[in-house]
Amino acid sequence: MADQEFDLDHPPRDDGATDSGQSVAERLAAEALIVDVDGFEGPLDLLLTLGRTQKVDLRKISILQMAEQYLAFVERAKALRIELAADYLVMAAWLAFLKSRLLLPPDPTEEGPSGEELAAHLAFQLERLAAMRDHAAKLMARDQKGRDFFVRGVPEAMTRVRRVTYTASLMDLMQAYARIRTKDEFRPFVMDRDSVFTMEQALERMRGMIGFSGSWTDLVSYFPIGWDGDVMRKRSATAATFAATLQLAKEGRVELRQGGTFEPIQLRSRGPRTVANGDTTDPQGDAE
Amino acid sequence: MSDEQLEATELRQRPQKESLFEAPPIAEQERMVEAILFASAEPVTVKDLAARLPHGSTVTQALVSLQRRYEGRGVELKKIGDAWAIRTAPDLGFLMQKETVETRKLSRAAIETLAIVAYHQPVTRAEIEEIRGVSVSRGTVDQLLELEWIRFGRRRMTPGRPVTFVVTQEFLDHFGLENARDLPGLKELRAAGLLDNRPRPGTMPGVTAEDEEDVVDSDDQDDLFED
Amino acid sequence: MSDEQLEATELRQRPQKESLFEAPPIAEQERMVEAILFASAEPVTVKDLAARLPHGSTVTQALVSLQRRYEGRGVELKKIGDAWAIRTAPDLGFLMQKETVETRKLSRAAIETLAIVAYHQPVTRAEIEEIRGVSVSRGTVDQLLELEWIRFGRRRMTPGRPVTFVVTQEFLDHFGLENARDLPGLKELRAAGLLDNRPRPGTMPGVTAEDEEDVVDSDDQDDLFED
Repeated sequence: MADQEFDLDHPPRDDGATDSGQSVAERLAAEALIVDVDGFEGPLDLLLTLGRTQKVDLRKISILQMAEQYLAFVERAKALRIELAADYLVMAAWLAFLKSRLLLPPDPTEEGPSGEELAAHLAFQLERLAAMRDHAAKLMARDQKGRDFFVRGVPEAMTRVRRVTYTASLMDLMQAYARIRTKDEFRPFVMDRDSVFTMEQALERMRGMIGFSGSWTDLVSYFPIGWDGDVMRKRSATAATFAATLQLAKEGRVELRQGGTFEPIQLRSRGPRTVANGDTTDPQGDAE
Repeated sequence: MSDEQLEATELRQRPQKESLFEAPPIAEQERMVEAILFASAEPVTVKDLAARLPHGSTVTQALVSLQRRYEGRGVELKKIGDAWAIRTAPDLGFLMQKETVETRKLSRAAIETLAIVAYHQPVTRAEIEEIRGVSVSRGTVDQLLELEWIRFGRRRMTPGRPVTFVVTQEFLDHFGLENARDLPGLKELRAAGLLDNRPRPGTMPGVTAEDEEDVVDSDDQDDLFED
Repeated sequence: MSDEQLEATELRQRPQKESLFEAPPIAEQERMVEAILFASAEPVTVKDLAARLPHGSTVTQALVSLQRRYEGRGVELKKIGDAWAIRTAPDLGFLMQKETVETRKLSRAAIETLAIVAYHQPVTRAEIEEIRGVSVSRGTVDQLLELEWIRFGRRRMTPGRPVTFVVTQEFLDHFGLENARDLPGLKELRAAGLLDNRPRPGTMPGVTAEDEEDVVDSDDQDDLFED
């Protein structure tokens, strides 16, 4: 492991000047960093800078050496009463832990990753950050639009001609008009029935009237007022009234008679005679 | 000193350093002219081109050569005044438009308003509102005006001199009518079974007078339908 | 089958169902593509081109032919993602001081963040922070979003469903990249394992979000970067 090698290669110098056993060089380096602490983007950035001072491939970097440099930096900052952001201190604590792991023989009872694993991961992080920085630089060094190559100076805006055609048919128009003009008198669609007297109407009319006629009365006299003049109306009234009398005869409420073909049809009330079921009625052949 | 002056100065100075080299070959000059004209927001004068190209370049020759190269292409090199620009070939202008045709049904308010104008013209806005029973939004009228289906008619000679609306020839063409008088009257509509007489919720079906038309119908309508 | 081949197939199939008229000759199609691309400052997608050309046109063929025609010229036809654009030849940039747009200088944080998004996409904010070792300020991301160099990608299917960031077509266009696979040094970075999302030792495998992310991440990245 590089860190062990480092320790062998660079034993702490015995200059006696520091209580923490750091070299003058490290102290100077730490002081130099202090000056520019604001220039670093966090602990990882600082660590990367420290790692670079080793002037080796990042893969061969001595994490231990770097950790020591970092800790020296933090110590120095404390001595100079420089406020360090919390994450610098968190990193310092973590590196102190890492350092102890790297220096002490592994404790088989202890759980968790080994110092080497942690160091390797930190090395990976540093290498990855360095790689991203290199490649960011490569990216920015590419030919860039608006700097090295250019777009069309007079782009012709694609005119989007949006034509909305509104459709309305003559039918729509007429229906709309009809809708407006009839909106307060809507009724179900029926054939125009100005000249139609329905059997229901006839029946209703006759039910109210037959009670009063004990004698034979001409069918025509049951026609509603105003329905005996116009041919169409008369025809309709005749048919309806006749049909109604048949119904009433069937119910046993009237009797019908007719002198002969095309003779007037006469009817009279059967009075309060028992109203039987429909099927008891006599055949009304005489009416036919 | 403006940027342009600066540039010009630089360019003037460049030959001194660069005149050791020949002006670039004409093909290269052509490339340069092409790139400049492409990227420039405005037509570029020959003078300007000359200032931007390396010293000793024969701009006019490059332009002529480039123009020939673009002959019959989708874009062409055009002289505009004393400046040059690359422009879309005129016959391909249609590609620069994207026409989307949307067909929409006219709103109920619009069709009703249109119908009233058609049946009652000339008609004022107040009259339209009276017939429809609701106010007519400005947008509805504007839309019909825009469609050129209605237009302003003469002002009514009544207090306030309100404008009237009438239908247009465009309207008649669209609906296949010779004349607004050709529009069937209400009775004809009903007789033809065109009346959509489904009762609306809340309206009680009932027997009513058939001739209400005449009551509301103004003289205008008579004008229209009775000849 | 590559995208281009696929496109070509699709386009060849169109005439059979859609064209009542003959498609214009390929030379004419090339002119049309040329005109459209010249007219647009933005890259135009193959789909868009196909929509604007007459039915039955073989856009891809026209593009390839046009690209060949502009080889070595002052402007060139460039493929950007699934779109195409005409751009001036980069070697002529020196002529264009006039056209140069003053770009806002990007902070180091922004440049690094951009690179991380480009090389690691789709990437979450937490991952960017993990790589940079500092929190990413809102402003940095906003700036990149504003430049339209990055955009939101799909959410990561991990607890919290964090949003991811990916680079845009504008990014590719700006840096003259045909697609994200062409990023400089991408292969080497991958080979060196530097694009891995390696969890910190001691985090329990299979338990942490990071780990799950790992799985999804590699899938997504394969989609993006591997043919």
